[in-house]
Amino acid sequence: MARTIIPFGPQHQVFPEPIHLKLVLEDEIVKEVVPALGYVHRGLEMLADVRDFHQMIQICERVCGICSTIHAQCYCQGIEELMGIEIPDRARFLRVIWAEIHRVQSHLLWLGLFADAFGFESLFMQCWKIREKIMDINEATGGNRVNPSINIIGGVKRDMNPDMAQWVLTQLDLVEKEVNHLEKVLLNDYTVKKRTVGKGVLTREKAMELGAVGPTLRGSGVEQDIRQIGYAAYGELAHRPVVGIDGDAYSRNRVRFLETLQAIALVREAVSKLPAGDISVKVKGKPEGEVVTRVEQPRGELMYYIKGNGGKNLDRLRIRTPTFANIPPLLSMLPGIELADVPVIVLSIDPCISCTER
Amino acid sequence: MIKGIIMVFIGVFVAPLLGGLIAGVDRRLTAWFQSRYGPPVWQPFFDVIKLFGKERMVVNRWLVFCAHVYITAAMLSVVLFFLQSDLLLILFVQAVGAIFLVIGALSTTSPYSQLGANRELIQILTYEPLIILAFVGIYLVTGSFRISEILVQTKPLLVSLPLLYIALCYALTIKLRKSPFDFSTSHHAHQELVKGFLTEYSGPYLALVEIGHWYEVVLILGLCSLFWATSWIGIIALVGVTYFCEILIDNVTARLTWRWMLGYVWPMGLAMGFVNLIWLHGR
Amino acid sequence: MKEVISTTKGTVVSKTVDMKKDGYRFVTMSCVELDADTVDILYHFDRDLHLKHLRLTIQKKEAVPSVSLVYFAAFLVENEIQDQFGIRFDGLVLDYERTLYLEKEAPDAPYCRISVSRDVKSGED
Amino acid sequence: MFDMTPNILRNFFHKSSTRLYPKETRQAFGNARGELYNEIEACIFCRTCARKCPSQCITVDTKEATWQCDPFVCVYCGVCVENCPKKCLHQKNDYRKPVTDKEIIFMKGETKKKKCEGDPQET
Repeated sequence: MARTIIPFGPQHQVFPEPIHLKLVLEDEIVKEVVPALGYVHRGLEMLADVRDFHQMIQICERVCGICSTIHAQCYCQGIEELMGIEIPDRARFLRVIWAEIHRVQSHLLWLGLFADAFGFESLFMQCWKIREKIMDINEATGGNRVNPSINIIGGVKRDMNPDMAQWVLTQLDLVEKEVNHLEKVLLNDYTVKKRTVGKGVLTREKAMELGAVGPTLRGSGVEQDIRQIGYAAYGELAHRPVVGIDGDAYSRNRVRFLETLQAIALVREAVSKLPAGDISVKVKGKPEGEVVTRVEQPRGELMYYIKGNGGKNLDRLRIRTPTFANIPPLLSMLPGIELADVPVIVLSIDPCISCTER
Repeated sequence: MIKGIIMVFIGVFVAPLLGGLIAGVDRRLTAWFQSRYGPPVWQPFFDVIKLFGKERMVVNRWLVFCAHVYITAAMLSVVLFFLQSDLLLILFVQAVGAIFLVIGALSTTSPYSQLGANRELIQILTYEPLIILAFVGIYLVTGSFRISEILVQTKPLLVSLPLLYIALCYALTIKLRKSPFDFSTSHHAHQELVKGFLTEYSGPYLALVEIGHWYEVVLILGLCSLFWATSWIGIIALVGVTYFCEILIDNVTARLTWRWMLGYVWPMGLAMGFVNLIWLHGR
Repeated sequence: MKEVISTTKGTVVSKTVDMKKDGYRFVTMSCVELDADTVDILYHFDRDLHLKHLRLTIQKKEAVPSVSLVYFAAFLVENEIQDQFGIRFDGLVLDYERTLYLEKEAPDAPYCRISVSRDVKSGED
Repeated sequence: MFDMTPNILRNFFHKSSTRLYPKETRQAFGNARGELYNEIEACIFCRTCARKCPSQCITVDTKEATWQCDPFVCVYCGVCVENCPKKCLHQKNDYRKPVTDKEIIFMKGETKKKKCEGDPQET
């Protein structure tokens, strides 16, 4: 067939969020890709001008619906650094617990969406069914399903009593059992492998050069994870980044699957090491100065640049989300592949478009 | 004569009802496999009724014509089947309908529709030889292409044509648009081509295509039933088990590509068919 | 923020090339409005979890040399700054002409507190 | 090839994971932050909730002694509840029922200048 231009998106069933890719095809082979953004731009960074810096926590949470707690955690961490606040140990561990619960949730969501991208409907439903348990944990511990809103400047809002922690662990055991049932399907199934192995290869060098982050980078064999810095309580917990080798969609899938299990293990460890004490400190004063702070989101490195001027509003809040960094690598992966593989490869970077555009 | 009229009646009116019911049961079973409740069994009928109520919007007149040819051909093939006519005739009438559906999709300028139509053509090219092969097998056993001759057999065909039956199941999977062969269009949200070659069919015309599909499902399941046509229990058991397996396969496989289908279904289907035929011949 | 290196318009590209040679990964750029006329552009780089920043202070009207030829990944964020702050980048590998997020009829610099107004006489802004 | 089979067969022979929602509901968690309501008798209309709210869904008129909240703007973060000096704002454990029309929760209390024990009016 001759040259065709396929408008892929902004409303396409495979995309959870609107992004437009103009695909130039020849015989179902992609020759060129031009992305277009701007369908869900909300100007959240600009809200820092009109809302005070405490209210921004809830707004930062809403940058992304899936990794909400981690956004708020990053923001609070930045403000605390600016104001020189040392948060209590218990709060640091609690932040890790909620962040890792969120990672499990986000990765399960992604595994489902990924399965959906290659038309594996029952696997998609299965992943989301398991995820529902995590949402229940969120609701029971944090108060809401998606945006638990537990981070505040100076610590966390809610405590986790031993009974609750035990309940969380038993729920996570169930989740782990079910996730383990999926291992064979996600990593071994003939049809899944057929659709993912060797698709959208991103070499190690290319990944570094194009600034890939998170599982996309680790899938290409680079051992980099912001958690290694040891922010919050990660310095006191045993973990090593999960690394893939081949840099294809299968490898990224494997990294995310293993990270799900790793996150469950991290929650267990954090609960067992949970120190006693306060969960927050009193905050006085206003932030002044500038700071760059980073955390590891399920999708990769999340960076906040915060500039305060000593008033109650911030001067500038800049959010660099992981998907923003992963779009250039995506563009390099697409040319030369079949149309049928486009959804799989686009999904393999775990695109979060409302994150990207903020 | 009266029997003939009854058969035509069954073919025209009962077959689509049966097809819709099968679609409803299919959805329900799929939902159970996925740990959901699923829609009511009557949902496919509600869907079609709703489609008939929609505005008539078409990009060109060809589409309207093609949708009508498709449903007529599908209906005719089912009627011929119930009249116990010639298998080859049924197949070619059905193929005309399928081809017209693709022509309709090709007549539009939508890239999704075009690509879907190309893929559908490849699918037709893949399953038609398998069905013909199955008919050849039937002919070798019974000595006729006429269904009335097949029905007088005393021994189920399945005993002598087991491998050809599996080959026919490949064709059934493709025709039912089930995973792993649901790439030209599918019932679930379609991840590559939106609605594939059905993209430009809309409203009442999509409803016609949907009803045509029900006819085709009945036809193909009818062909399957010929393999154990000696008793009613055999027919029901064979068709039931086959359809159940289809749903199961739909739920345990990902969607694959048309390149894979050409490289897998043809060799496998043809090899199984030929082995079966050689075995028949050597007996 | 430690390790901030100041640069000028003339040296920003060469310093970025140095960063690339040293094996740094491009993280992103941030644009910060200082007052009605000047903005800060910060370039963030990372190597082995260690951040390094370049700071470029410029007038809003000035065009900034693009680093997207050095780091392809910079094209997205440079287009974003073009959209949000109305600053022009010279030599972008893929220039959306301020339509990455915005429509043609949108205001010039929605993220500036004091928007740059369009100069009618010269036709272009 | 068919590695998913055990999983879906397990699903097939077990109870559905979904619920027929309006007919069947799950019991709310004790800690959940659901519907917001105000004990208007105790409210002093100090406007703390309105100021602290990140989504600015609460409007308070001190003079008229009215408190209103747009539940479709509210994000159920619970900041107002934590900051209420009189502890008269509460959140129930379950969510608001779905509705077809937008509505605003409007409450009118008594101005606190005159001390009286008249019944609060709710509309």
